[in-house]
Amino acid sequence: MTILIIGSIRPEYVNPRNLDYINYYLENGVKDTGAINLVASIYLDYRAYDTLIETVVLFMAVIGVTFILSKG
Amino acid sequence: MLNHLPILIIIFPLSIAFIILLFKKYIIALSIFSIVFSLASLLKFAPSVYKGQIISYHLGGWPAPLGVSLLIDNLSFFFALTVLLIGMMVIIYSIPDKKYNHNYYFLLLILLSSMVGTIFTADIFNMYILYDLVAIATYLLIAYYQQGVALKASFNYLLMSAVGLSLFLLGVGSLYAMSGTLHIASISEQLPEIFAHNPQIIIMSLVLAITSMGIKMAMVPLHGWLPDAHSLAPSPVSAILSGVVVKVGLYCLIRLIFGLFSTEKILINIGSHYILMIFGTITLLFGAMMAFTQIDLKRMLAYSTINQIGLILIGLGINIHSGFQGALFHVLNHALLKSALFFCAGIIILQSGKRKIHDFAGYGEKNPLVAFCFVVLSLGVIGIPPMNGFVSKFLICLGAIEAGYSILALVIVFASLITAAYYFRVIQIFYSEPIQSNSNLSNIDVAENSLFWDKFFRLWPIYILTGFSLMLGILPSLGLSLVRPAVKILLLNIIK
Amino acid sequence: MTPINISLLLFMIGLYGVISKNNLIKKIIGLAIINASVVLFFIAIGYREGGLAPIMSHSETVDSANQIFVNPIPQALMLTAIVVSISLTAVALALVVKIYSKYKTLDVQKLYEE
Amino acid sequence: MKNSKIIKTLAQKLLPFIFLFGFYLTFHGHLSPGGGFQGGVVIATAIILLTLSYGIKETENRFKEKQLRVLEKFAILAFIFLGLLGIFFGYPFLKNFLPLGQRGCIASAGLMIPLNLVISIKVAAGMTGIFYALVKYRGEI
Repeated sequence: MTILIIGSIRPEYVNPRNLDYINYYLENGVKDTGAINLVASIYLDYRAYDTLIETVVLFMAVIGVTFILSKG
Repeated sequence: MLNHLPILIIIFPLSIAFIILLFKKYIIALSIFSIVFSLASLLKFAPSVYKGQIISYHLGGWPAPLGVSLLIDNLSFFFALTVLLIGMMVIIYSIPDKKYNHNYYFLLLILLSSMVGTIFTADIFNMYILYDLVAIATYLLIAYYQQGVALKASFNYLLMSAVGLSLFLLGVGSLYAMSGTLHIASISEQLPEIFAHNPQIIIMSLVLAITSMGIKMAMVPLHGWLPDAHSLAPSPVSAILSGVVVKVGLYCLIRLIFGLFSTEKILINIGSHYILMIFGTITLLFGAMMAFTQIDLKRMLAYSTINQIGLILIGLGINIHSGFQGALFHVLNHALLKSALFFCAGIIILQSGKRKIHDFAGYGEKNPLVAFCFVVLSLGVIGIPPMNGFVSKFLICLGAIEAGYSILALVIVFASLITAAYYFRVIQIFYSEPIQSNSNLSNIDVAENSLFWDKFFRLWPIYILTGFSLMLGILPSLGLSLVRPAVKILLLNIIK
Repeated sequence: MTPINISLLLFMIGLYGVISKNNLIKKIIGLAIINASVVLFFIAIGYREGGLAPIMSHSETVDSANQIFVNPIPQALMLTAIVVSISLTAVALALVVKIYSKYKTLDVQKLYEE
Repeated sequence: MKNSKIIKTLAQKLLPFIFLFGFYLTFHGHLSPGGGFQGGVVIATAIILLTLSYGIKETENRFKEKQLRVLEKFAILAFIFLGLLGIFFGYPFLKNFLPLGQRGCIASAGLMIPLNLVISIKVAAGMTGIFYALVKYRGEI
């Protein structure tokens, strides 16, 4: 039944306004950030705050593992 | 420097946490200083926020739909104030315990700053990642004492909330696919168009968001993690979990339902407030029933949290002005009351060395002040007139009757009766004669000899929180003036 | 079956693993499958027919005039989500190791009997 | 397995190359697929390879756990500091305030290279830290 439900979802993912936002990054990304790898320009410039939080999350994992496994 | 304050509120405790971990000196002073800094700079926004201004801050200088941006309006100001206030009290309360080292304060500061970040953010993916940070800090804090039971509770919570966060990410993905942006306001602008074109995706993402946040705030079919996690954590951690962490899930739900899926047509079509109302009723009754059957004090308080969450959900679900007002006011009240109750439970369990309710016989004579505070606070949770809980419960009941759901008002009153029953049971045991008074006495003598400052730091947070709740109960207009502008935002979104 | 439907199917498989398996390690594997399915979902919604990887050319003249690029945002988001799932898995495994050393079993039924 | 000479020698010889590859990924993060996280993981693999072939004690003599921890914390503080530098120069937090440079060169994209470096150090230290903790708890390798 689950397969039926999943199969019935037909996402039509091409929204005309959707493309506008993507095209902004594709056209102006290099000019704005200076990096020709657009994934890096989003990862480290447009959404660098996410990356900061992500490194903190990884650090928490390290602290957690060493803390949980340290005593006794 | 002044217009960078929104990000500094988040970043300052975060960096202080790492400095604490690095140097391991002046731990308490630094953590209190950082929270006071955040609180002060938050209060600096109060005048402009209450004039109805919306303060937004664009990280990296990219305007709103491009990059991540922060947003402070009345709603987020109110929730952030609650979080920081309770966080401050929790830090003060945990000063005397020598078991809490730099790791504890590090985790606490990360938890607080990430919660404030979750509240301030205006970007759904950023909300997801910050919520993950909150969740990981919570797992580690629950497992802090490393007893087997707490580890099991922590693992249980990890599984449920990881699945919930993945569901949330799936919802974020489908919203992104339809709208091409992650900024809440710009998704909300495009939503009617998408809804006309492809309604089932929107309904799917709404259901995913409600499910994931329902796991976070223990809506009843998804509540399985809460009683274990909240009762087995260290007492100050239970206070912050019950008082605040659950409320952050509630905030995200409010943001998503009333900020994102909030166009008139969609609300009518989906009827998301009916979902809230039905689940709220189930949560209210189930939490009350289960709390009545518990014999462990902290476990009873944890189920009482489920009960009160149900009340807040009903208040949001009846979709009328006084209902919103009551619900938001109850968020503040419940944060104050429940964290103070957990502080009391921590002191009681520490002094008697036992967790079961029937072991506390005669406690009221041995430590009258704490027992008195417990009584006053539980009166607040039940909703007896001089306390703040009464005002919010009354407002929610009023809203239910105004909106035409009189039966809901009856249900709330009935649940309050059950709440009264299980709290009065504890109070009665407090003031009853101990059956055999042999082991309790010696422990309490040890506690009497403890240092003056230990007692000072343990007791004053309780007194302050009790005083706050009494003050809000006697002068409800004070709290309501805090809440009213935030309600305006919810109403605006619906009318628009 | 588009990649999106397949990713949702994978999500269901992972959810089944988390819910129904008795072994804690298998539950964590189910969690990893869920995270992988979400990553697949995001990459699928970013894909465009005939698109190239979003790395521009070194010189400005040969720019994106007649080339289609894949949407870079879901990929950047997934870098973040992968790290989060790694840290979740690490914490979960550490908890399981500790639980095993205390109770000497990984079976959920036996763990929650007591 | 523990005393196998071939594995030990090979791991020893491979170590600088894996490090080089990791740093290549890190520093070319803005030009080609790769970046701080991937480079950091590759660097961590080198240390994990060393641990698997030599055992934890000898590896710890070279890469001390305490130093890795301190390095990790400094890396995150450096990330935050690089963000705060933007505020000191009058821009928003985490603004890419350095000159963007010429398109396609290594020395371009402003703040991205220091951020990549910081992330790679942090990830390498973190992954090694997780591995050390798990290995030490088992106490076998």
